[in-house]
Amino acid sequence: MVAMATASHIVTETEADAHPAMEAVVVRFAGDSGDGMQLTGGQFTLSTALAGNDLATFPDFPAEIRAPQGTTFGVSAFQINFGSCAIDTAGDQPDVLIAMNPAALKVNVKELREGGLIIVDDGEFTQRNLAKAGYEASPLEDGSLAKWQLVHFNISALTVEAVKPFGLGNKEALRCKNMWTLGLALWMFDRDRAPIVDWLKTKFAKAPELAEANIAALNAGHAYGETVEIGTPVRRHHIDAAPAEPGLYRTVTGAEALSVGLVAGAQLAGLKMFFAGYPITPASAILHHLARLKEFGITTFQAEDEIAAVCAAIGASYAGQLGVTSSSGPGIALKTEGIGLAVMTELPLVIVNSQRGGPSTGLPTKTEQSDLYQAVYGRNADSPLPVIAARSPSDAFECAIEAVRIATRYMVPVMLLTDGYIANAAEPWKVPDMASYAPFPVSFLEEVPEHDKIVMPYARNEELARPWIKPGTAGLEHRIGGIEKAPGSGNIDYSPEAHAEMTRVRAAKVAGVVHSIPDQAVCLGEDSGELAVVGWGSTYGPIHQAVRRARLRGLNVSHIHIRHIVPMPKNLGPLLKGFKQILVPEMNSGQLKTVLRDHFLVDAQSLSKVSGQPFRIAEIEAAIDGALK
Amino acid sequence: MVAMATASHIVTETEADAHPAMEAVVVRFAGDSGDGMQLTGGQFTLSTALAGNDLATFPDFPAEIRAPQGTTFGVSAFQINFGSCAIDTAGDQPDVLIAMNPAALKVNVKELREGGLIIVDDGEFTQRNLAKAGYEASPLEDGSLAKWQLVHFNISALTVEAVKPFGLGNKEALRCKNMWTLGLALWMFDRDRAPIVDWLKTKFAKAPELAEANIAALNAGHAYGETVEIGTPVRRHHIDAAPAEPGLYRTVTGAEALSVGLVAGAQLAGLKMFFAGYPITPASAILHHLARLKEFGITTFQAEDEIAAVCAAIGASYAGQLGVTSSSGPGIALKTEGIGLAVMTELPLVIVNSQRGGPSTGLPTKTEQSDLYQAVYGRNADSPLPVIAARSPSDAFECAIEAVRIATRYMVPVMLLTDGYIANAAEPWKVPDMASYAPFPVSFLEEVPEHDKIVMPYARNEELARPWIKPGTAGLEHRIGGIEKAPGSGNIDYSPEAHAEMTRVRAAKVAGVVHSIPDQAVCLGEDSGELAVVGWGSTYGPIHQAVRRARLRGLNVSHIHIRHIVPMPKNLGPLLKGFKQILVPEMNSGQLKTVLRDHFLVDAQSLSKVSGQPFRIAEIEAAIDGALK
Amino acid sequence: MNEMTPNAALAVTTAKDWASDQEVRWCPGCGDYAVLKAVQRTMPDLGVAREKTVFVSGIGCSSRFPYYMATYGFHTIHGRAPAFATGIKLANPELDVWIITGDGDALSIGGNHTMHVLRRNLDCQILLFNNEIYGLTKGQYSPTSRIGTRSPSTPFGSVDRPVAPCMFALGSGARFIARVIDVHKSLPDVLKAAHAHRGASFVEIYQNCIVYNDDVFASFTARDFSAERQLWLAAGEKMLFAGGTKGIALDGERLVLKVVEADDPAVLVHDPRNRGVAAMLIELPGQGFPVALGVIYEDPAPTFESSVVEQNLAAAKGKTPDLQALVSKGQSWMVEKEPRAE
Amino acid sequence: MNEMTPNAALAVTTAKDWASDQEVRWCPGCGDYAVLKAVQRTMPDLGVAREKTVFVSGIGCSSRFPYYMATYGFHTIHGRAPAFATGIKLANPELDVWIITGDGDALSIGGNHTMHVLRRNLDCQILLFNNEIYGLTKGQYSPTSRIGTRSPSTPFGSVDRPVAPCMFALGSGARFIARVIDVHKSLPDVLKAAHAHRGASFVEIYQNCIVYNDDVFASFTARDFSAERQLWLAAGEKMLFAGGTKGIALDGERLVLKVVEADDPAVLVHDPRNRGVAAMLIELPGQGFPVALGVIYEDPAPTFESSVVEQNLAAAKGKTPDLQALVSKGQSWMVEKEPRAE
Ligand SMILES: Cc1ncc(C[n+]2csc(CCOP(=O)(O)OP(=O)(O)O)c2C)c(N)n1
Ligand SMILES: Cc1ncc(C[n+]2csc(CCOP(=O)(O)OP(=O)(O)O)c2C)c(N)n1
Ligand code: SF4
Ligand code: SF4
Ligand SMILES: [Mg+2]
Ligand SMILES: [Mg+2]
Repeated sequence: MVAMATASHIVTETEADAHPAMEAVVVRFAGDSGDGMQLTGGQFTLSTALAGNDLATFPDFPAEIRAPQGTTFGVSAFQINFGSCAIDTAGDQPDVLIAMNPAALKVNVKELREGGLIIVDDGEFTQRNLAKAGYEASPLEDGSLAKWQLVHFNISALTVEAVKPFGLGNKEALRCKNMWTLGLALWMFDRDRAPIVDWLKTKFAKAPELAEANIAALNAGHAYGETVEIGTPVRRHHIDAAPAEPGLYRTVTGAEALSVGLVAGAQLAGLKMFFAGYPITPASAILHHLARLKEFGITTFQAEDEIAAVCAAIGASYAGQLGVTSSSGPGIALKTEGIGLAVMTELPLVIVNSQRGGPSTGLPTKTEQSDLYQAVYGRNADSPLPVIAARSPSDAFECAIEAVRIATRYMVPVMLLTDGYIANAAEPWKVPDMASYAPFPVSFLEEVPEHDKIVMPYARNEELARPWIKPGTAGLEHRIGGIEKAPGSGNIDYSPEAHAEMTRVRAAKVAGVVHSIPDQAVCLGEDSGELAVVGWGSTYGPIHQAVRRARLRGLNVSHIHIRHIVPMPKNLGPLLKGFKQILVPEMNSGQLKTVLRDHFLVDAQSLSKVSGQPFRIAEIEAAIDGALK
Repeated sequence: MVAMATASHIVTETEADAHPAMEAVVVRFAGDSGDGMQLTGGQFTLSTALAGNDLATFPDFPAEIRAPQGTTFGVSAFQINFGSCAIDTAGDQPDVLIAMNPAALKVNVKELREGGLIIVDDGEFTQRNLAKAGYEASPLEDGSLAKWQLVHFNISALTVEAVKPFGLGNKEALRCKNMWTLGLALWMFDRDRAPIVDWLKTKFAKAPELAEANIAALNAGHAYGETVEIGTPVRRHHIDAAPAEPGLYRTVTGAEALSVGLVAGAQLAGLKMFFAGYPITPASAILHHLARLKEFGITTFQAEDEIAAVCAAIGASYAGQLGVTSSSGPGIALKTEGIGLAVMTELPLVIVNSQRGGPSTGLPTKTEQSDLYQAVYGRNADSPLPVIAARSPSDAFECAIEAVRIATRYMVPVMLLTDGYIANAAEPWKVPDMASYAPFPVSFLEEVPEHDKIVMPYARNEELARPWIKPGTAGLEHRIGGIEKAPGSGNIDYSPEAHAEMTRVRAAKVAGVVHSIPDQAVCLGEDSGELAVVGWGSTYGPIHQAVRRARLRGLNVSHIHIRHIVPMPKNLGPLLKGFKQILVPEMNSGQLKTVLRDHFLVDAQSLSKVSGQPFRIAEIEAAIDGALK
Repeated sequence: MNEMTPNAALAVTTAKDWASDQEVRWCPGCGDYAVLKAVQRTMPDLGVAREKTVFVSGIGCSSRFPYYMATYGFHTIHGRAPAFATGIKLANPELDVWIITGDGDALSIGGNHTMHVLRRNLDCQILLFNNEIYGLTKGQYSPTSRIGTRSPSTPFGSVDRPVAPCMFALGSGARFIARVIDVHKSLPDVLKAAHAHRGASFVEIYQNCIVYNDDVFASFTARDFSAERQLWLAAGEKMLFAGGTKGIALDGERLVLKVVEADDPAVLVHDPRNRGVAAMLIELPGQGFPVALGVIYEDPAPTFESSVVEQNLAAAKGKTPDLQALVSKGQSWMVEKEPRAE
Repeated sequence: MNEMTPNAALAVTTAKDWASDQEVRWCPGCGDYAVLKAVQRTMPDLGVAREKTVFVSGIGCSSRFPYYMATYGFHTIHGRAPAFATGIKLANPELDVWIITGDGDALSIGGNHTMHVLRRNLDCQILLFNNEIYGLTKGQYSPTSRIGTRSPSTPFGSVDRPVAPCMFALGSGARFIARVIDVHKSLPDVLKAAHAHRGASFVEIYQNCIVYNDDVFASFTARDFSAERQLWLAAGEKMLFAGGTKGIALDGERLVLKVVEADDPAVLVHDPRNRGVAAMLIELPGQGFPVALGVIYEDPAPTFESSVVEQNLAAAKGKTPDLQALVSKGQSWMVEKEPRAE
């Protein structure tokens, strides 16, 4: 039943060590879009988290449209990196690949580390499927997989067998394959099945027989690992729980963390939230999350397009709620004219950009961080606004609150950057204690202050913020718009003096945000030295691991990760000047690099990766070596 | 009849010299929007040009809407600087101000140089008009104009008198005021009336009596200067013709020069032009010019909005014509998503941005150059495209041709920057000899080349340009779109390899444009030294004059003016590094400065003016002194 | 927001109270003045407080309107006023929202938002100033300009077929459609009807641009033929015009409207709820026919903001906004161990 | 462009010749397959050459369509296909232009361009795949979704009133309006009629999204009641349905359509040029009424591109494109002097 590929061999000691000590394992589940791999991965993630491992995941599915079964462009994969050390990335090369059909094997096997383990469902290795995947001969026989450990058995048949008692049609029966596979994986890594059994029961509450069937498949897969003599290759891994700060944990995706963070921000500001969006991958998830949270005083509005979305959000802010809008690159492009009006009218607004591969429609389901130029510079005229970037799913929660704080305190639109990787990736999240967050309640102007005789919509407080006036407030009726204004009164004023002054104030206000943000910290390493690796956004994980590994090898390198891109922390300039070299890894062609060189005149060098895939630790580590050799 | 303001005084010798020697005079005509000041200015410009003076003008009219008569925000002004030296700017402070009503005086007088001459129509200085302009007392009596020379007489009455014979209604009669004033000005500066008389005859061909009346007013104004004893203040200026290169000259505005340049470009490329635009100030003029030139194979399309305009233009390029679209800041913002598709599909396209004051609706009729960030960085993802900026009305002609050349040779969208000042300003233009322009004919792919078996829409030539394939060509049917592609075939391809490679090629192609553009020249001064004043766009004039004056005072300063902003000329880096200091005057908050610092890591310092008004020579001269003291 | 100004709504006001201190900046003789006056004269009769009233506009001559009203006002960007209005009304349904727009603003760049605000039926009044031209940008033709319109962008005459604003509104699902003339005395009555209607009220105002499109409506607005060429509709009343001497009836053969003698029993009685007839009235073929004016169509339906509010309340019912619970959602686990060193 | 392929237009082709080599990537069972097949089967009968045919689309599942046709194809950006098509057709009026779009693409983000391409009457075929959902982005509701539609963005049901595509087209000035069903046998005939019509032909196709909105049209497409619930219109024919047992007539009292017995003399004969009746047919009230299908409205008018070309020629007539003359325009003067030193 279990046949080793001819010429396959057992991983040697040296090979084992070549790979960072078994403190972490990278497993990739790959199958057809229809095989439910994302689900399998999600549940495996949960059980892994429950086992107290630290982890990071990377779901990688095909473009929005469903592809025909068995084709390579229809392959959906879910990778998880977990273990007993701190995990910041979904891992580089998988150690274990579970492939449900030939296409899944074809697409993913090249990434498997040498000597890694392949488990395949040979029930799917029919001539037809092999052809669809573009295999002339079956890789299970032709020895082309020699450099890996190969194990294959007929998961399909085993599953159908296992669920027979529940009298499902063949199609339904096969749908349980993923649970069978999950069962095997749980056994391999010594995970508890209970939480998944519970989950299946609630998921199929309406169809108990389906619940039973899936549970049976799960158990069968587990039993299969337990009893059948698979032989050494699939030895039983036991990964110790990772040491983590004590406290209550859950897993969270970036999209959910960001959504919840927006809710928290609105609550801390004492505002109702108006969220306007137009569906677009990978931003839609935020709209979907918020649409269910009406009890928090949230109105969600699916607008006719992105322009209407940003305009409606600005309208809501004008009317006294917290206006929020969200999209990704192409949609943000359409919003830029509207954002200009928010800059001009100085209304609070949070604009979330879940970045994806581009230009144009580009690669909707792939991740990228190439909209930094657009965020910082992408408007007509001198239209500065604060820009913040989240580094991880859990960080998205903090960044969302920060965006709301700045927008309402300074009466300014704020751009919050996240990306497809953060949006979809899951990680364990230490549940925050909301009581520990200081509220920042908004106060609306209720009447004309003594010192003014008439309402002054463009009066300034010491931080240059103008008053927020709600329509409905008697005695404060006034008109605003996108035309240049007289300071104070806000009346139309085209005079050179007014334009020069208002331009100055708009810029000074945004620059002034620097006084309410923390100084830039160094995440890892000394705050001066040979090399600083400076990143932003979702490159945090791979940069951190690469720097950590390099430091373990005794290299003089530090990791600096920037959250506040506009304005930048006061100490950032001096900090950077303290390093001989500066390396900026970005999933774009060097956009943060431009900002750093302009601001600080430092010779920041770009490490660029624009492939729709996150950095691999090794890529950054190699660049560090290159810089320091 | 002529009353000197109490306490007014004659300009002293020293005062006269304080002002740059009488090689040039700056005259400003100011009146109500209804008074036809732009027309007066335009005709005075023509006659001045015909007299062989070099000149530059600056029309400055109120926001698009017509304001009620007599109000300060309804004031329309036209300034001309002319003389026997090279003129590159509309001049700083006027020497002579002709004000047709109190509001015009109020708004403009503060700019008049001390000792300058004021001529006003006191017929308009009624209580009502004084009030409208916000004068308590008449400035003609209260001595508030002491530091200038004041001359006033009832131009209204004199005009009505002059046109009596033609039996016009009072309203029509008064409409001739501007011609009366022009007559006076012509006399003051010894200009010939003939061309204007001709012009009036053709203009009013359908209404001879109006022609006669206007001519009579013109002559009356001239005669008035001739005969009536106005006394010294209005002495007869005679400005010698400026030495200029021999050849045929005409006056041209930037909008017209740019339009004609686009036509020339299309002809040199051997293409028909499809121009799609949506009206917006100050860009509309280009649409208006081109709409009349159908005999050149031009189709103009007023689209429903800017998005439709850019998309239609891309569609036309796809179909084999030269697609061109034009707008200003807010409209360009709306086009950015579409431009991204042009970047992705690699189709030729020219995007013209006639910049105006912003953010948002901002100052529609005022000039600014604050859309450089938007042009260079203002798109989602890594979407580089060539950017060119015109420096003057006549230069707009050359830049338009250059934009067409690059777009068609490299199959790429090109951004061409101009601004409200260039669009509206007029200058003498040495009529180009079209025979001296080398054609750059486009060749469409007609069949599958030998070496390929199938059509390869994304094959590359040595300059990385892809073939231009016209629908209608048998055997070359293919599909393109905004999704990432496989190199060569252009088929949808989300693979990391394809995205990395295509991203690289798109950037490399744009960078490669550097090989077909001239090296950066130094406009004035040595190509290394103490200080380089680096500019782009319409700041050319004031920078050039300021550097010229500073050099006359022996300062070590050079003027470098950049036309090609993306990519920048190969030699620009080394050139800049040859100067100890770099000063970058911009009508924005320092946008070119960012690009220079990023590219060359030079300590470029910004001299910023964001007031909707062009730089004054003195402002830049002062900054030069500051840098060099 | 009521409590802040308990009986402001009751305060008696005059037209002057609704005029702001800003100098009006339209061309002398512009039709916009007449509309401004009519609106200012009408507001006191609507029983709304100034502070509860918001005028939202796009960009255009007409869109300068909000600056001249002593209410809250938002002069936004070109073509997007309906989107801003939607955000404003959803954020505070108590506000009385007026959208001021032009033929270019609402039907060229803004056509999509106009359609969506109408189909959603947001409670607001939409005043479309149709002068069949782009005034603010100095006279280019617009989507309502007639074929052959010579303008700076169409020196040889426009060739594209214009859109009929009221027909577009009908096709977009509008539930209130009216048509009036800037200087006509019945403008205030139509404004009152539009305000009384709950939902999106679409009012097309024929507005004369004296500078760039003077007298374009003269064929039916000029004194001498106004009677002959204007059909003023009133619910439940016969469709009569020409001083009550002529009427409109249905040609049973061809199923189109025809002109008949006033005493013809076939003269139709105006039923504002009949969509088919509304379509025919909006498009009366000109030649020999009058122009249908007044409230052409009205058939109320639930408003967008009321449905949204209702659903928000229903969905929130029984749930408490517990932030701590929200962040703790899903399966979670405790970690007791000490933090690792590093 | 003809000369390049003299008699390509005459070459005999089969459906296969019109299929590209690209693998079709829709969900198994998607209605889009049926439409693709129907189009590929229809093309050979239209007497157009592949190289003269351009399929232009926006973004959406349906908008992937052009990749599967062996013609020229442009998969553009979301909602803007009509604008691209306008540029393409004006640049080369010889091309046969097809616009492929979805309910979100054409009516949510793209509503404005849809309106303008219709009112301008650009000669093209517009196939709107209406599945009343956003397929590509995984199932959010669309502007044509019925009230109460539960979707990821409306977990408690949508509240906004949908727009009726054909009514929107009528209000936008369309001159050809048809409605069909993805899997219905008469789709090719309607496509032929749309192609034969000179001007913008608007075709709404009820398309089943098996994954996110399965069977949403079943109430009138399902075998068992299709006869009862489908009214297929044919010019000059009586409006009969239910196997010829029932007909549609005008209720002379209320001036609305009603269902009558087939032999009732009042049964209407379909006149595709009657706009008022077209409005009533498009909006047949459901309950007890059939759904009007086939060519509902057709009344040709001059096409946009032909008028543009005509004017371009007329305006250019007698003028020679002399570039030197152009740059020398206006009053000019000679300067003889020597260039100054500096
Ligand atoms: C995005 C954008 N595009 C174009 C313009 C220029 N613009 C301002 S108003 C207007 C059209 C005005 O016409 P209409 O809406 O009919 O108003 P009117 O002036 O006739 O009252 C245009 C094209 C702009 N302000 N913003
Ligand atoms: C500017 C922009 N906004 C949003 C999207 C995301 N998006 C792609 S297709 C689509 C809607 C698809 O619905 P529909 O047009 O009905 O096509 P279907 O998939 O149902 O055939 C959306 C919102 C996008 N690609 N571009
Ligand atoms: S341009 Fe026309 S619409 Fe605009 S203010 Fe003047 S008259 Fe009125
Ligand atoms: S999602 Fe729906 S519309 Fe899209 S391909 Fe699948 S079934 Fe067809
Ligand atoms: Mg208008
Ligand atoms: Mg759809």
